[in-house]
Order: sequence, then structure tokens, then C-alpha cells
Amino acid sequence: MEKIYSRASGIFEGAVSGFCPGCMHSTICKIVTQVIDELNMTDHTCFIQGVGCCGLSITYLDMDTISAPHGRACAIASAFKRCAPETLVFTYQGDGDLASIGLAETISAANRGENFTVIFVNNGTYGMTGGQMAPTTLVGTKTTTSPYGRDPGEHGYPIHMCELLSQLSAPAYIARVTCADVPNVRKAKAAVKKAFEYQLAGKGFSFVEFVTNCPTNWGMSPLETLDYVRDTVLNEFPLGEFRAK
Amino acid sequence: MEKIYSRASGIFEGAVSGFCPGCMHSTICKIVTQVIDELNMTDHTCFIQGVGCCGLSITYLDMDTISAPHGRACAIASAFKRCAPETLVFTYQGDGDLASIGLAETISAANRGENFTVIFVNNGTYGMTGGQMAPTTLVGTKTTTSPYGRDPGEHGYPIHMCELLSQLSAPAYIARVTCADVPNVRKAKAAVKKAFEYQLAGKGFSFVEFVTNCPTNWGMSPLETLDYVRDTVLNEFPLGEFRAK
Amino acid sequence: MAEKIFMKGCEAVSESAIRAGCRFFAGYPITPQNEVPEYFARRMPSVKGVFIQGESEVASANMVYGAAASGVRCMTSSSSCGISLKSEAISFMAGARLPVVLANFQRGGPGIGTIQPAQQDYNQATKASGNGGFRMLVLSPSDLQEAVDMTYRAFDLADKYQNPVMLLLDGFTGAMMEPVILPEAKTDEELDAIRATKTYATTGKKGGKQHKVICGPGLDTRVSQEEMNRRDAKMYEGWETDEIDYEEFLIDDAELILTAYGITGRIAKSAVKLLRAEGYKVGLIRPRTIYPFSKVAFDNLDYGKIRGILSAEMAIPEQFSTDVKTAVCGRTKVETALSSGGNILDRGYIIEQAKKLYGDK
Amino acid sequence: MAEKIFMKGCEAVSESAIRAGCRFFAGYPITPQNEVPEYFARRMPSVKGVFIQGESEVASANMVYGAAASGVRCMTSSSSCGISLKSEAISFMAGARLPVVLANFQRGGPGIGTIQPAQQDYNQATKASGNGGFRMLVLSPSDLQEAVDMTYRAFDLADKYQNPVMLLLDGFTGAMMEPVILPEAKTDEELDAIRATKTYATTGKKGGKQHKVICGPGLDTRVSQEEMNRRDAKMYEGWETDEIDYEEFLIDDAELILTAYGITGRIAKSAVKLLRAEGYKVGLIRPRTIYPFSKVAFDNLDYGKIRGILSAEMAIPEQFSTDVKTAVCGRTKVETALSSGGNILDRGYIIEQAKKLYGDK
Amino acid sequence: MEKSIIVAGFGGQGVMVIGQLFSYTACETTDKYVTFFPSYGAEQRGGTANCYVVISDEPVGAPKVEKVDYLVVLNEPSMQRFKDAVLPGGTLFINSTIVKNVPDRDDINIVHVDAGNIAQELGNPKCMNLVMAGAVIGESEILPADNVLQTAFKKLGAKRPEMNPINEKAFNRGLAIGKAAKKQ
Amino acid sequence: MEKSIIVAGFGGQGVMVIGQLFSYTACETTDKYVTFFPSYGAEQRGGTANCYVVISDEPVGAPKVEKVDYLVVLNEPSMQRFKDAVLPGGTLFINSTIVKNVPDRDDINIVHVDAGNIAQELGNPKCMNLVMAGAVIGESEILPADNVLQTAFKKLGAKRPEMNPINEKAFNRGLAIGKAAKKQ
Amino acid sequence: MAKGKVEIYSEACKSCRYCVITCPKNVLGTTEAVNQKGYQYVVALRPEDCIGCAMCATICPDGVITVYREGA
Amino acid sequence: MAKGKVEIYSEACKSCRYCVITCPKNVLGTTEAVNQKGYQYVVALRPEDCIGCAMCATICPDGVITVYREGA
Ligand SMILES: Cc1ncc(C[n+]2csc(CCOP(=O)(O)OP(=O)(O)O)c2C)c(N)n1
Ligand SMILES: Cc1ncc(C[n+]2csc(CCOP(=O)(O)OP(=O)(O)O)c2C)c(N)n1
Ligand code: SF4
Ligand code: SF4
Ligand code: SF4
Ligand code: SF4
Ligand code: SF4
Ligand code: SF4
Ligand SMILES: [Mg+2]
Ligand SMILES: [Mg+2]
Repeated sequence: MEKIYSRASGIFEGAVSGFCPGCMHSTICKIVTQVIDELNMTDHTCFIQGVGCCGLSITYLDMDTISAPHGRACAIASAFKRCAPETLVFTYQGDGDLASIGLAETISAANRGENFTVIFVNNGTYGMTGGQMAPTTLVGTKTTTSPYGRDPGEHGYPIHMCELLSQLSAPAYIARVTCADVPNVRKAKAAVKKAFEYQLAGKGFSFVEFVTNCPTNWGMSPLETLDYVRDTVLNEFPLGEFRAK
Repeated sequence: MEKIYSRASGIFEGAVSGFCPGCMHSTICKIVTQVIDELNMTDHTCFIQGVGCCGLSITYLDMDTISAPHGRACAIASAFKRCAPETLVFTYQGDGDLASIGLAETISAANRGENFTVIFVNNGTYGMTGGQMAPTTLVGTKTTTSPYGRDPGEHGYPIHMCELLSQLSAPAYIARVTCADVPNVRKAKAAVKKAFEYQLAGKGFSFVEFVTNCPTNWGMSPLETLDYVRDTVLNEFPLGEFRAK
Repeated sequence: MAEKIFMKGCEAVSESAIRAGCRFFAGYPITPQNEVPEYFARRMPSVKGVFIQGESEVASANMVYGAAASGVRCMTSSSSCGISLKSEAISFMAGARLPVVLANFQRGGPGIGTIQPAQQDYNQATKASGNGGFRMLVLSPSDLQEAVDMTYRAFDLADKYQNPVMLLLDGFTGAMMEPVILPEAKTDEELDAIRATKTYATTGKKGGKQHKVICGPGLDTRVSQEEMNRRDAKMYEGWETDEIDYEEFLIDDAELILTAYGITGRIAKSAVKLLRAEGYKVGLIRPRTIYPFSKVAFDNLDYGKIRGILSAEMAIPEQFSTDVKTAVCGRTKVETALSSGGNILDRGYIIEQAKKLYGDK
Repeated sequence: MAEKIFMKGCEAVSESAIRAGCRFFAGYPITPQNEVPEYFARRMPSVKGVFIQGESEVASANMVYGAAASGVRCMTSSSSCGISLKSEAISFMAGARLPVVLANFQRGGPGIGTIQPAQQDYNQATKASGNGGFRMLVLSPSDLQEAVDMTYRAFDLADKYQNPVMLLLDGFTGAMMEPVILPEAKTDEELDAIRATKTYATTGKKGGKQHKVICGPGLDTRVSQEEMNRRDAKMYEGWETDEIDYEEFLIDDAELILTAYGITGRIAKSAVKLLRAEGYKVGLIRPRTIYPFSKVAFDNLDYGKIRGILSAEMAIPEQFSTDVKTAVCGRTKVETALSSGGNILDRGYIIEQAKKLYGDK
Repeated sequence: MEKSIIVAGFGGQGVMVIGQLFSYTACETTDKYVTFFPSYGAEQRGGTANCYVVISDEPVGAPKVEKVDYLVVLNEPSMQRFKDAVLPGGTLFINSTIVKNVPDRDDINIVHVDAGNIAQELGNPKCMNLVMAGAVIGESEILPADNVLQTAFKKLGAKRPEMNPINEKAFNRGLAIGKAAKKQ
Repeated sequence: MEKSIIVAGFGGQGVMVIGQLFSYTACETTDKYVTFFPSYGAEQRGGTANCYVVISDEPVGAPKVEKVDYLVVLNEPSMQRFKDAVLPGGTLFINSTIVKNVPDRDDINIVHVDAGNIAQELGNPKCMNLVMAGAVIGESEILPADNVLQTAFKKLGAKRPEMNPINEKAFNRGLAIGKAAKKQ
Repeated sequence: MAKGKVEIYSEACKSCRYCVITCPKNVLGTTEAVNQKGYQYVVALRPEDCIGCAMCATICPDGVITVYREGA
Repeated sequence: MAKGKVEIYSEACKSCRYCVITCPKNVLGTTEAVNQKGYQYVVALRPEDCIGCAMCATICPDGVITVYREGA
């Protein structure tokens, strides 16, 4: 029989990820490394980690990496890619990292049309620090810093990064995907591939938002999170390609 | 004969502004103080200055004021207004301040729907520091930091704050105006009034973008800038009300 | 007497702040102080206070700048790299002479460091929490009762001097639990009275003749930067006589002095007890105010009978110990017991080093 | 010998950096150093270098972090409050041990201060440019030729130690013009060779066995934070013997020592000349490396014949002068001549203070 | 008298609950001084978690010490990490359901508690930690067993009173094991 | 020998050009040391601007000094600010077209230059600064007049060569006034 | 008699000439006279033509012009 | 014989059960057995039914499952 599905070489041999059970961070690591393998770029990649659970990839992904200060991955990637244009560069950032503290860096890099790829993990919370409210948290959701639920009057509404970035002229590729079921995992992988291909073709800024889960801080079992993502979160964050120049 | 037009009490008696000849910063100070007078709020206002030529208002506007660190006016205003809800609060910020270094603070405050008003002065450059490229600089324009002209491939395209903020749900009022001729000055004043009225009614975030000039750093005579604004800049930045909840 | 409550450091500090009248808190998540913003998020509504989760540390610090400008008692907290991000705003608040309380629950460093406790920000806290050469009173507690009491006092000090005050804690103090007795909560009337004294608050001229301006030196055209710098320098000088606070323990007959602050201070103190039990004549100097430095404590020592000083801290290279050496100025030998990287200093190691320096009993 | 060129400080520093091989610059406008990014914007295309105007100081500093991670020589500059904003990234770069050159053209403070020159960031530069207790070599030139030479050298030092190096200048030095002789430009071949030595650059494993990780202590699981802190502490210690640099001028028979650094250093030097002309036996100690501190220069003095030391700086309260006092440790009287707020120290005032301290000739 | 304890295991095993149970009991029902210090890894789940408790007649000097009187080990990695942390004369409590590697030391008392299985047996795997807590109290007598149980009712029962009976059973099972293992 | 100069006026009056003209000339055509320091207010236009030039046989110690040998004043506010900055024995050059308040000092040489009107007369109000520069050189002789003129051609003529003749005229008009005002 | 009247605070005028080109009645202009800051300030050259429409004052950035109108 | 085969790297399995609910052939499930980290890892309970569709591996976050298929 032939091997038709396996881990990619970008994951350390035999490694066990530090992510929680059922966390789609793991799925993202898996498909991103698969795409990079398919593009034969594992040895020519540098990924720039935001601060958050994505930082757990430091012991999981066997590729060159830079650990960015919280929120600044897009600034680092902008400079790095310009100084090392042959390297495939992507940032890997959570919603706290990218859409809160790093909002200016994200939008500014997108607006300059920097030629790298952003992998954005929208799990609606600050996972690593224990479940605080993120800009993407759904209205009504109780978190440790919105203990009475996210209230539009006090906290406003969830921020939609794909839609926001689509207002800019420079970005080349913008898509929102999820990993909540098999067809979507496949679409997500295709989107990542397209984003990297855009980068390799020098088209400029590419951005893939993953609508994901955080079983631990959502206080749900992994299986429950799949339903919640599909039934509730996706209503707020519709999937699709927003830009493909 | 009756007095039908004069300075408002929010300007120091007999003051001469520090702005350059023909600079619309002066016009903005004039109409904002007029509106505040009309609302009887001159004694109950605090304005929060960004860093830039708007800072010259410190010796021009006779109202309580806070000088913010560069880019952070919206963060300061968010907290100040929540702690002093009876005070009319507005920020006064340039495009370097609001759309570059302060981008995260601006968008985040807008997204939370904070109940204050932003007066945004888009002159397409860093005026006070001598004419560097701003995020709003038009494509092709030569500035001291884009000496070969703003190049979309390197610098991206001008950022459109009204359009960007209109992607968010919380903001209550968003408009773009100019002071390049009499009808527009009148419309601008009406927009400022509406924004302040929204604030006084507790409706949340209001935002008035002024498309302005910088004769000094554009290297034009004041009169030339009026034509340039009307004939060129407004093509990039169309006027209008983007949101009026 | 009030009941003792078993509380976590972060929460004890937060509750004490609220009882001191803190009615505005802005912060951003960062371990090991997440429980501070989380506590304020839960508690503020019940005291009609405002909690905002800032979009970043930069924004949070500026929010506190805004809140202080309105005249309310306010606070922000963070940890190490988060404090770096606040440093511009801290400098602005010191320049504008605004009373705010800042807390740093230190973690390792440089950079993001570990989430484990450390005392690696001593120099930053006491020498330069931002540009421009301003100073702040910096208090550092050794146990949670002291943390609670200092937090409460920090608000008064901030108002007294109209200047930021920093609490320098560490991840250990924030995360540990210990019984504390909480101070009494200020009443709304008391707080209104305090707010009323803040005539600089820019809440509108309200018929006042002069518009109020909150800004640092260099912008206010009514007074020159140099004048403001000199005025501030004078205030800082006053602290040297008025605000230095330290604990002396078994100093009188001591031949060896242990010195340490913060969490390390309590460990050093218990080391002193154990050493005494073994017959070593050791004593302790434990600064509670760490800026200004407790030079006077070292000046008061009788160097005739002292064999040496052992300075202990969780910082590599040393920071606090350099100030100790400066204060001692060669009058006796100063050695160090250091750790970093989340290893809180082991008492056994301190005792070992102390014995080495002590020599024969 | 190369021709002398009349250049503005900001531009002389920028051109020297480019000649040293700087191929990436990110910066953000702030007076009085706008001419630095502006110069790079003009010049970089011609050397195939990259200039980015960052969206902020925070972003600019992080861009330099990214550029350094790619192995190119790189630089950022700012002024005072802008440096505060960079402090988190600076701490990260020191933690990750990346070679970058930082320039601070100091202005007044605290906060935004004036746009006029000052030396109010001495403590920040030499004691804590961010959290975590890291150190950097800090060089401070007194004239533009020294600025040019130090800039050139800073890139070598950064690479030698794989650590950030800071140039501490001031608004005066940035804005003034003076003739300079520029160093020779490094060739592309030389620069390629330098880049090739940077095996830590994360430009892809390229068949290498180990993936490369750029991060600070606490994240790299292969080595503990304490080990990294100890390793760095050792490097810092080495600087004390290898990298201290200062000028002594007419010290041998001096009965009064003037000491100052940076722009104040040259003023003090000319004050020494004028005082000598009047028959006062005065000498000068002028630190060029200001971290580590030139303690050795003060240890070498013959205190038997010295009446006192006058320390001059543009900072109120004093900063550099405190280090001078610490170094002198009571061996003679140390007095200060201070200014701030854009008033560069008047030579006349220094001379007056010197005469007062000198007493009868 | 000062007694120190480390409890170590995976996040999710109830490590902190054991430590807090002892701490609250000491604070609220005795005159003793007490400190509690929790320590987590970077990972939210599956990472390691441990805590330090010191109970003393005097103010506690060092809330975290390298060597302790009592070590409670809930999983294999914790055993590797802490096995040398028990002072001679001290006691090591092992969740023997999943910890198989036992250090070869005869200067300490080693108490094997089949806590995982006992909890399973009682119908709730989560109460494994109460079995361990009981064992510690049974052997060490650092706190009155009854006080600890009352604290458990107060703190754990507050949110989930229906758990009180099973928690009590778990605690008592452990207590008996601890008592039996006491060195005479 | 060390000579110091302040030039002060509004932004836009060409203050810096005067200072730079002297500085470049000193650097490029003599063996002297020279420093130039510009100083602006916060305002881009209408604010004050001034610069300091020091020309010396030795390395320049203080590039900015409180009292100078030569003061060039182009507008009223600058006169107010700097009128005491001239050393006894020094010279004050006044753009008398717009500066009317003249200090009452007899320890200095005061040279009135109707520079604004002369420039107007020559057909370009902008060359007022060259008239003033000429006057300074004429009176002070700190630099060879010819060298200064050559520098003007090189630096100002580079972008606008058509201005050379008028600049030369302006400079020479000033030079003559300066020479005539020399104290014997 | 003129229907309107303008009062010009000439020290605040910066000679941008916005009012000059805006006045529908060509009332305004500059002379040789300069103010303290050196600007050729605006004056009402033909005050008699003023209709008090306030367009000049509306466009004037610096609030230099106060306008009066008959029976407004 | 089965058309497909799954290989499970059980030490990496965290028992999220995504694969279990996803497998169209109900091949996968857990037993009492736990791995080093304490998770009840997934095993192929009915390997003979496996069609090698790789849906389990696709949904598995942790790359636990390697899939083989006949004549793929
Ligand atoms: C400057 C700074 N601020 C805060 C932190 C603390 N911190 C660590 S992870 C994190 C955010 C995690 O949230 P997110 O980016 O959404 O990632 P997730 O863990 O949810 O994937 C924060 C705030 C930090 N390390 N540095
Ligand atoms: C933190 C910080 N960075 C930079 C500066 C320098 N600075 C002063 S004004 C200014 C920007 C001016 O541009 P803009 O905001 O567009 O206002 P304008 O002057 O054009 O109205 C800058 C960058 C500063 N004061 N503080
Ligand atoms: S905390 Fe949340 S986001 Fe982080 S690894 Fe666990 S489940 Fe995933
Ligand atoms: S520099 Fe430009 S923006 Fe600033 S006052 Fe002058 S014209 Fe206006
Ligand atoms: S009021 Fe109207 S008519 Fe009169 S001067 Fe002004 S613009 Fe002209
Ligand atoms: S518009 Fe105002 S500032 Fe401009 S010229 Fe007319 S009066 Fe003067
Ligand atoms: S390959 Fe398909 S059939 Fe086989 S176990 Fe996986 S999901 Fe089930
Ligand atoms: S999906 Fe993967 S991690 Fe989850 S139970 Fe299945 S094999 Fe285990
Ligand atoms: Mg998240
Ligand atoms: Mg602008």
C-alpha cells in the first residue's frame, strides 16, 4: 500500500505538539508544513512567531524561526523578507497578537503590500494567557476580562480582519478558512498554498485567517468546539476568499 | 450693523495661531471652537492633542487640554471620557499621528465605540517634522522620505481612514470634509457639529476627517494648495458622510 | 481587627488598590499578572469604577495617563517587557506630574524572558523607566501583607507628590497566596474629596480663568523645561530624607550583613534566623523603598566590626548589589548571591554563601 | 588623505553607517534626527540597501530586529521618547544577541520634551534601555569626526559581540555642521564575507541539520535563561577591560579635573584650554565609551594633589555625574555644572564653576 | 515548626486544589502561617504543574524551597523532576496508578497510593487529588483531617455541592492509606 | 583666533543660508576649523530661526556660545532676544528695512543695512540675506570676500544659476556697506 | 452705504489671500504694509462694496475677519 | 483485505476524538490504554473496514495518523 497522508518534514521527527487536545493550532502547523513540503521550501523558510500559543511551535516546527515581540511579527517579517527575498517568510499569529497589540503593524505591512504571508489564528480569545477577551471575541461571551459577557456598549463588536484588510489596495491575497471539518481543512490547505504561491511569485501581501477554537479557554470539550465553530462562530466570521489579485 | 461672523471664545483673545499661512489647521481650530461655542460647551471641553502641528493649538485654543504622546490620543480620550463623562472630549490629530503610529489606538477605540470625537487632519504628510511621507501621501508624491516619489510597489497606497473605520460596527458617525472653499467650510462645520451632538447624545465614536493642505511642506503657495486639494487630493479622498447612526 | 484572608498576590494588590480608591484600571494580559486585570474586570462595576482592557501595554499606559488627567485615582500593571512598552507613557506622566500607580510583576529577561519570577528590572525601575531622567518612588514588598499595605500607600504617595509611583513586585509575589489583612476601603465621600483637590484635572474650565494644560516640560510655554526639571529635581531630593524606608533586623551585634529586597528580602530574613540559630552573628538590611536607595542604612553600620555584606537578588548580572556596593563605598567587602531565570533564590545557597563570607565563627 | 567635507551631524552619521556596510535602516520621523531617515531614503537605493519608514518607533525597532536576523548590518535611530518606545525591541535584540546599531539624538525630557538638545537619557542608555538587565556598549562622540568614526566602529563592535551597540548623541550634534573626513566604504565583497559569518541568520536551514532559532532567554528550550544571563554577564564583564575608552587631556599636573562626555565634552575641553591660559592647572577626563563607565580614569588620578572634580552635563537632575561620584568614591570633592531644556551648557558657566571649585590659584 | 510540601503533576490533575486545600485550612482554621505557590509551564494543557505549600508557626521565610518535607507526585515526568527534592526523613506520596518509576531511597518514607484507580472506583476520576490529599494528611498529620475535609466542603462544595459525598469518600480512602503508611 | 557669529530672523528669511555660506567657505577654501549650528522653533513658518557659526584656527570648543563677536539681526523679535549677545567690541548687523528698535550700546559697532529695500531694488526680495552676508564680510573680514562669493555661486547657483548675477550684486552692495562701516 | 462691514485683525493675517480670491465683490486686497510677523496683511480696499456675505471670514483660516451686516 | 491502513503515532494522540467522529467507516476508537501524557489514544478498532480515505488524518490536528491506500 502506498502512503497517502503523513506529517511533513517541517515537523520535528516524532514530536508531540504542546497544543491542547483538539486545538486547531496543531492542524494549522500540520497543513502549513505540508504545503511548504509540497513547494519544496522547508529548507528555505523562516517563520516568525507571534507571542501566544503559536509560540509552542518553537519545539514542534523544524524550520528556521524568529520569535517576535508580542504583536510585532509583521514589522519583523517586512524587514526580514526585504533583506532575504529568497526565503519563504510567514508570520504565525493569534488574534490578541495580530488584531489587538499588533493592529498597527498588521495593517501597515498590509498597506505597504509587503511580500510575505500571514497565518492568522482567530480563536476569539487570548489562549496562552488564560482566556481573556480578544478583539474577536463574540458578543455575549464571558471571558476572564469580560466576566459579565462581551457587551457591545462597553467593548464594541468583534473585529473582522479580512474585511478590514480588504479595504486596502495593496494586499494580494486575503482569505478566511477553518479546520472544523474535512472539506474545510482541505480548503484551508489550498488557501495556504495559494498564499505562499503568491508570495513566491512576488505579488505581495497574503493573509490567511483561520477561524479556530480554544477548547481549554472556551471551557468545552474538543468535539463541542467543532460544533460551536460551525454553528456560531462562522456566522460572525464568514469564510471565503476576499481578495485574489 | 450686527456682528455675523467672528472668532469664538475658545480661541485666546487676540491670539495669532502658530500655523503657517493658509494652513487649514487654523480653519479647523476656528470652526471647532465656533461649534463648541454654539453648543455652549467651551467651559466643559477637554481636547486631546496629538503630536504634530496640531500641538501648536496649545497657545491658540483657550480650553482645557491634554497633550498626548504621539499617536496615543485615542487611548487617552477613551479613558478620560469614561472618567469624566460630562466633559465634551475630542482628539485633534494629524495623519502621521492617527494613521501611522496611532493606527492601533484609533481603530481599537473606534471598535470599542468610545464616546468621544476625533478631529482628523489629513494633510498627506508629516507637517511638523518637515514633510516626510505619511500613510496618506498620494502615489507619486515626492517627500523627504520618499525622495523618488511614493511608489506603490515599495510603499503601498494611501490609507483611507473613513473607509477603514466604516468596516467596524461600533462607530456612530464618520464623515470626510475639507476647507478648500466656502461651501465646504460650511459643510465641515456642520459635520463637526453633528459629531459633537452624537457625543453629547451618548451615541459613541464620531470621526471627522479633514482633507487639508500643508503649503509649507508641499512647497506650494497657499492658493496653489486650494487647487491641488480640489483637483487632485479629493479624487483620492472623496468627501461625504460614511456613517450616521 | 479585620479578618485575615488567604489571597493570591495579584488579587490582594488589586483589592487593596480598590480600597485605596482606585477607580480606573487599564491593563493588558501578560503572565504573571493576568489576575490583576481579571480582578479589576470583576470588581470595578461594583464600585462604579472603570476597567478597560487596553489594546496593548502602550495603550493601557496612555489610558491611565488620560484617567489621571481627569482626576481619578488610577493604576496599571504589567510585567517586564510590558513595562518597557509603557515607558514612553510613564515618562510622559512623570513629565506631566500625574499621580498614577504602576505595578511591575517582574519576570525573567531580557526580552520576553520566562514567565517565572525574577528581579531583573531593578535598574529599569530605579534608574530609567523611560527617557528624560525622571524619578519615581519605587516600593518593593517582601510578603503579601506588605504588598497590600504598600499598594494602599502608593496611591497616597502618588497624590502627595503628584507623580507616578511604582510597585516593583515579581511573578512569585503575584502568584503566591498568603493570608493578608486588607485595609479599610475609602468611602465615596472621601474619594470625592480627594478628587476635588485635583485642580489640575482638565475636565473643562468651568468658569475658571486659566485653561488647564496637561503636558510635560517643553510644551507648556508658561514655564521653561529647565525650570520644570529643576522643580522636579528638588522634589526627588526631598524623597532622600522623607521617603526612604527599610527594615533592619538583628543589626546591633551583627558581624555579617545580609541585604536583599522584595521576595528575596524575606528569604534572606529567614536565612538570618537560621544562621543566628547556628550561632552566626548576622543581621539584615531590607530596603522597602528601593528608590531612593537606602544608603543611610549602610552609612549607619559600624564597619569596625563588620566582616562583610552579602547582597542577594534574582538578577544576573547584579543590579541592586551595585547600589549596595556604591553605598558601602569600600568600607567592607560586598559579595553577592545571585540567580535568575525563574529560579527563585534558594535559601540554602544564601546560607552557604553567608557562611563562606563569614569565615570562622 | 580623504577630503574633508562640511556635513550635518545626522548626515555624517548616516553616511558613515552606509560606508560601514549598513544595508538596512528603519526609522520614524522625530526631530532632531529627521535627516537620518531622510538621508537613508535618498542613499539606500544606490547601494542596494533597504530603507523603510516604519509606521512607528516600535515597528522600526522591530524591523531592525528582523533585518539583523537575516544577517545584514542594520541600524535604527530616534530621539528620547522614541527610544523609550523602542525599548522592548532593544531588550529583545539584546536577549537574542543580535548585532544592531542604535542611535539616540537626545532631546529634552521627560516625555516629549523640547526638540532642543539635552543629555537626559544617560541613565536610560547606560543602565536600562529596556527590561531585563541587559547591557550595551554605549559610545558618545564630542564632535562630528568622532561621530563618524564611532558610527563606523559601532558596526564592528556590534558584530564582534553580537549585541546591540548604542550611539548616544544629542540634538545639537545631529543638527550642527562641521568638516569631517569620512571612512572608506566597505566593498560588496567585504560585506558578503561579513554576512557569511552570520551562521545564526534564519534564512532557511538550507540542508543544515539544526533549525535556527532567534529568540531571547526563556524561549530557547536548549539553554536555560540563567545560563544565557550568565553568558551575557561574562561578556559584559569583558568589556570592562577591553572596551573602555576615554580621553585624558592635561591631567599630569592638574589640580582640578573637568569631566564631561558627548557635546559637553568638547565644551569642557575648550574650557580647560581657556582656564589653562589663565594659569589654572586643570585637566580633562572625557569618556568616549560611556558604558562601561571609565572608572579606571578616575582611579588613576593622584588624589593627593587634586582639589576637586567638576562634572558637567546637560541633565537635571544629574545622571553622568552620579557615576562620576561613585567612581571617585569620596576621594575628592565632586561638584556639578548642569543645564537642561535645550540650553546647551555655556562654556562661561563651566569656567565660572571651575574657578569657584579651584579656589585661589 | 515549619513543614513544606510540593505537589506535582500534569495541568488538569488537580495539583493546585491539593495545595490550596492545605493552605486554606491552615489559614482559616489554625493559627499557623502559610504560603502557597503555584507554578505552571507555558502550555495550558498537558504541561506540568506543581505547587509549593509551607506551613509554619512563624512567618514563612522561603515560600519555595529546593528540598521539602513532603512530596506528592501525580505523574511520571514530575517524579523525574522532583525525586531528589524530598529531605531525608521526609515522605514521598506517589499516585501509583500511573507512576511506575520509584526512586531507590531508604532515607525517606514512600507511600504508594493507587489514587487513580480508587477515584475511578468511586465513580469520578477527578477526585484522585482528594485521595492523595487524604493520604498526605493521614501520614503527616500536618493539619487536622477534619478541618481539611471541612475546607473541601466549603471550597469545592460551593460550586458543586453534589460532589461533597464522593469527595469525602475519596479523602477518607486516602487518609486511611496515609495512616497505615505512617512510620512508627 | 576664534570668531563667533549669530544670524537670527524669521524662518524663510534665509537665515541658514548666511551661516552656511560662511561655514562652507571656511571649510572648503581655508585651513580654519568651523562649526555651524541651526536652531528652529516648533513652528515651520513664521517662527524664529537662528544659527551660530564659529570660525577658528583651532578645533572649535563651543559651537554655541552665549556671547558672540558678530550678530546679524533680520527681524524685530530676534533683536529683542539677542540684543545683549554681542560681546563688547563686537558688531551688530541690522536689517534696518524692518528692524527699527536699535539697542543703545556704544561698546559695539552697529551696522545698519537697508537690506530688504536693496534686495527689492535689485528685483528679488529673497536676496536680502546676501546683502547682509556681504555687509558682515565687508566689516569683519573674517573670510575673503571672493571666496564667499565663489561659494555662493557653487552652492546657490547649483540649482538656480540664473540667480548668480543678482546674488553677486546683492553681496557686493552689502560688502560696500560693511566696508564703509568699519571702525578705524 | 455699504450693506456689510469687515473688521480685520491685521496682526493675525498671514497673507494667504484666500479671502481675496473668495470675496464676490472684490473688496479685499493687500498693500505694501506688513504686520509684526512680516506679512502683507489684507485690508478692505473697497469697503463700500461689501455686502456682508461673510464668505471672506468663512474661508479665512486664521479668524482674522469679523463681519457685520445691516439688519442681519 | 482492507483497502486502506492507518498507522497511529499514539504518543502524539490527545484523544480529541475528531478522527473518531469523522471516519466514515467507524474504524477508530479509544480503549482504556493511555499514553505517556495520560491521554486515551486512538486505535483502529476495526482496521479491516478502513478504505484509506484519509479523512481521519486530515481532521487530526496533531498529525497522529499516517494513511496508506491500496494502489493510490
Ligand atoms: C508585550 C507583551 N504583552 C503581553 C504578553 C503576554 N502574552 C503572551 S501570549 C499573549 C496573547 C495570546 O493571545 P493570542 O495572540 O490570541 O494567541 P493564542 O494564545 O490565543 O493563540 C499575551 C498577551 C507578552 N508576552 N508580551
Ligand atoms: C513618539 C514620537 N515619535 C515621533 C515624534 C516626532 N513627531 C512630531 S510631530 C510628528 C508627526 C507630524 O505629522 P502629523 O501627525 O501628520 O501632523 P501634521 O504636523 O502633519 O499636522 C512626529 C512624527 C514624537 N514627537 N514622538
Ligand atoms: S490554550 Fe487554547 S489556543 Fe492555546 S493551545 Fe490550548 S486550546 Fe489551543
Ligand atoms: S507645516 Fe504644514 S501642517 Fe504644519 S502648520 Fe505649516 S502648513 Fe500647516
Ligand atoms: S463680507 Fe463678503 S463682500 Fe464683504 S468683504 Fe467679506 S466676502 Fe467680500
Ligand atoms: S484669508 Fe485671512 S489670513 Fe488669509 S489673507 Fe485673508 S485675512 Fe489674511
Ligand atoms: S482512512 Fe478513512 S476509513 Fe480509514 S480510518 Fe481513516 S477515516 Fe476511517
Ligand atoms: S484526531 Fe488525532 S489527536 Fe484527535 S483523537 Fe484522533 S488521532 Fe488522536
Ligand atoms: Mg487567540
Ligand atoms: Mg500630517
